[in-house]
Amino acid sequence: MSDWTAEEMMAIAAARRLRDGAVCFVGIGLPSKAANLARATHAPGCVLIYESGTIGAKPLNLPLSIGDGELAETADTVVSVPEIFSYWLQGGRIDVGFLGAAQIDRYANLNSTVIGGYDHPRVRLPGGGGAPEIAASCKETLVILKQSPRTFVERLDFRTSVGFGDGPGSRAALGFTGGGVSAVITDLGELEPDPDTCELRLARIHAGVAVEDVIAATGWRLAVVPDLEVSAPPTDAELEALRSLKTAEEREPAG
Amino acid sequence: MSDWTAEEMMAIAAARRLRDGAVCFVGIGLPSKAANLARATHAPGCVLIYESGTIGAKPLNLPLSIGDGELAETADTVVSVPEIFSYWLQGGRIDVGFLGAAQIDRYANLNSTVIGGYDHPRVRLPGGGGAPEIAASCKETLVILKQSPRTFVERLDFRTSVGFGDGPGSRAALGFTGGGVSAVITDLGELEPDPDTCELRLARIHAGVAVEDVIAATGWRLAVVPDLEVSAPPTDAELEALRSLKTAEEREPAG
Amino acid sequence: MAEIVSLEEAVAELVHDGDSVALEGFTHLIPHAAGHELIRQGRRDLTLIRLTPDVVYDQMIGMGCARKLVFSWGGNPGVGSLHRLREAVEHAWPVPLELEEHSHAGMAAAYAAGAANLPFAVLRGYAGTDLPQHTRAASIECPFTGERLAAVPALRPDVGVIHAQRADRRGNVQLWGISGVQKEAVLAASRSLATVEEIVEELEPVPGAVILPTWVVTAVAVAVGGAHPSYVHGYYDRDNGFYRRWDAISRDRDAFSDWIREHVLEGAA
Amino acid sequence: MAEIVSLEEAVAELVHDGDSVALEGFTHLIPHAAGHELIRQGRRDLTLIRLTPDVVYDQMIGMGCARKLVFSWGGNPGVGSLHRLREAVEHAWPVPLELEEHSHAGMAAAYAAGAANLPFAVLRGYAGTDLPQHTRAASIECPFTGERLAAVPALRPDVGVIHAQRADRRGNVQLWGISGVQKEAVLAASRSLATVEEIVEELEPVPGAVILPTWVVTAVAVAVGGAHPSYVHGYYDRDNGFYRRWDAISRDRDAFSDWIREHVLEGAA
Repeated sequence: MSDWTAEEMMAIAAARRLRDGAVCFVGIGLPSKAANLARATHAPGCVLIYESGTIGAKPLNLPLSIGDGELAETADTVVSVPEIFSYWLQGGRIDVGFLGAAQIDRYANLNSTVIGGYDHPRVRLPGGGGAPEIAASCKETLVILKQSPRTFVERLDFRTSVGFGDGPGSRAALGFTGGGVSAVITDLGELEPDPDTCELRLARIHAGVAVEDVIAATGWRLAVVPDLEVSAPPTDAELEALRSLKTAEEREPAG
Repeated sequence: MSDWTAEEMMAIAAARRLRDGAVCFVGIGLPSKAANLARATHAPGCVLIYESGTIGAKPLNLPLSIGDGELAETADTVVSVPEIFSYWLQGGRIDVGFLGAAQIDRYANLNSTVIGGYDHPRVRLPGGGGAPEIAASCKETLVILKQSPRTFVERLDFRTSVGFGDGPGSRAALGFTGGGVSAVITDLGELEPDPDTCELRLARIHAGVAVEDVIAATGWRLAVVPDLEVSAPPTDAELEALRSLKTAEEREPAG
Repeated sequence: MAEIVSLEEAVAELVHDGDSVALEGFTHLIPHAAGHELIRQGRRDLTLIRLTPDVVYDQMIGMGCARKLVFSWGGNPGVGSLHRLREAVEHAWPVPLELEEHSHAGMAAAYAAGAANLPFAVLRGYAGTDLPQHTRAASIECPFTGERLAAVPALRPDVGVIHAQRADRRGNVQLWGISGVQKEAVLAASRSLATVEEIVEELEPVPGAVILPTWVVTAVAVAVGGAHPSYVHGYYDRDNGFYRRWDAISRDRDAFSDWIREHVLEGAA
Repeated sequence: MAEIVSLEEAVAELVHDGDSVALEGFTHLIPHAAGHELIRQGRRDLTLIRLTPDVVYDQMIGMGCARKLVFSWGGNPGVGSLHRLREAVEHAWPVPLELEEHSHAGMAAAYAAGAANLPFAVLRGYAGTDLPQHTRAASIECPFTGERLAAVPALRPDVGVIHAQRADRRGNVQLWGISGVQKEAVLAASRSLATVEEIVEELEPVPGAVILPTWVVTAVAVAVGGAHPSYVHGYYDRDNGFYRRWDAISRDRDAFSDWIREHVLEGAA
């Protein structure tokens, strides 16, 4: 099973970023999949927090929604939604925030609100949900999304969540306590902010992907770090763990 | 047993002020005794809330402290102290606040902080505790304390809790949502605020007490309502209920 | 004291055209039955408030019950878009829908402020995003540190509607599992309705349970299965298949209207 | 992850002279054993924070551990005055004690703000009383309604100390019954210590229980009977006789000193 898809590589690369024991505020979908993959592989002690108020959830099945019953049943404790956002997220206790988005710009600002104008959008997206404050308050934030000129844009249609704002100094000026985006994991590679300019640069490329492809899939002139690394290909253990992550239904399909 | 003490009359007169079903925020001591007497007599449906977060406590024994275990065991629910003060008291859900004090003035402002100057007090009292916001936010507040020139003063040494402040309009100007003090029950009679001036007047006198005695026990020129009533003497049922209110220890003394 | 009445009576009594109404339940205990009763009674011009407008609000919006939506995340969880919501926003069908958009943290803080009878809530957020240009939010300065923080106006719905596991005969309501913002939605509202799976003699204590005393609830109505297709912890599971099927049903105006007629309007009250 | 250590180690490690320390527990679960360990280790110049300084703070203040007290009600519940506190305030014995006085509502809101990493809390109160002239409070205007409300600075103790029924071997702490402001005191503090009656394999869920995950607690120490003369719901009752006896003991400097020597200093660590 040494064959894998770009999506699998993306989930595995994201999972690798979570260190064991990290307290992780997880969005549903890819972030939740990557976080649960980390729990199933190198980070069994990772503490998963979902915005539904479940702290220390240990789902056996991949949750379909942010508030699946299994999250509450397996949690160390369940608190109210006002409390999870005030005492826990804003309280500055979360190591890693894990987000997706519809658009991202060079400063890792995110759009999950609208495509087109706000008042007459071409596409009305679900909106910010927990993302804006996750991006503001977590010690670091990981972003996971597929890379294309439509998603990696020169200019966001709407700034839903702040990465590095307008560049160096923006976060401090906004009074944000969290450190901002530490990495963007895509199906092509991994981007990290330049420590000086805060601009996202290609820091790691997935095996079998050409740098030109990544640059072509980016809506701004993507810089590449001098010492570009190639991500280690998925191990059999990682692929096996990823492929055995299933929703309760996938395990026993409902009638 | 038609004989009774002035203290008993005070507790009974206070208890009579609680209508059945009223939601009552209770301080420890005389207020708690009067509220539990009301529950034991005409107001079994009275909802008792203590600042320890116990909502709907139904103690069989008279609690010694605001946080006796029996209050939690018999409560409909127990919430945190921040919640009892924010969602429940400040939320404007409490019908009656029940307070004691060391000093009271003509506008029913209360002192439970210091006797003498604040920085070098003659007597350092416990302080406000829950009283200031009980007096601010309950729909009405009942005050119960023994009457003497030392407690009913022309000028408070410290204003801990606001009754009617400096007179008509004060509460509104302070943005208080509650109605203020509706009655002050003492060992001599019952005082009520003049609807126009907000000044406390003698509205009811306990059986066997002379108006002169009440005036002499008041540090300001106490006005008396034209149609002064005499409080109905305690019924046997009231006295029996009051005298059978006991702390757990009084029932079974510890070794 | 809460009155124990039928869902039909409760909705008729508590919710009027033009009211602001919060149906809360965070993925769990979503009051679908109450939403359907609002559709059957043809409420109009409602301001619908909810962190996560999902299928139940998609249905109410698609039937033209709402004039305005106050929300922080509007999607079909794990599936995709809310097509009725999108049509209302993108094409004003069947009626235009005004949006007041917040973040979850902002909505949660605004409910908590409402429950605490404060006019506003303070949080670290909104700054640096495009949200403040399109919603009700302000900046406020800490009087001690001079630090600037975000302020949002308190939420004070006319009616708060929740679904809970059970109530006792006096109308004390008990819910457990993921409790979301239901306590705040009820305490922040002027009137409140709790639909429940059952009425019991005594509320046995349950770990993690939230109790709403009868004297803070206006009405309690039994609605068995009243959260479906959402779930009720300890009673029934989430009907994930329905959420997926809703995607196809809600894409098409006619399919949507047919479904509502069959399952809500003709589906007995 | 919380370290499970002895009370002596925990106090030596976490609490330093000059720290601000909050020993919380609202009539229930008062961390007396931790207070006695602080006395044995001779801590000085502490800023002691607590809604209801009672016997445990009377003892620490009488032994000269504190430079300042932040509080909202200082008395011996159901008995009367705290004589050591009064001597410190009225006669600066054994050392002067600075007071920062609030109301319960103000302290509770200030802890909640600290736990939420906000610099201040907003409430309806303080206005019209003499408190603002003698404490840290300010007036703040609602940016939406123009209404004026009270603001108090957040409480952010260096150390939060609580007593709980039990913890598991990983250091997850569980407490139930009247839970007061203990969660807020731990979450608002930079470091925290939980003394517990026992360490168990698994934390069985209990109705109304508060869980503090091991990763928000710095240290857990077993202290059997560690809340006496206060009580521990489900373990032992309040020793009301002691509170009454304390009145006589604490009235007299020598009687107080003798009691401390016998029961705290010589009372094994």
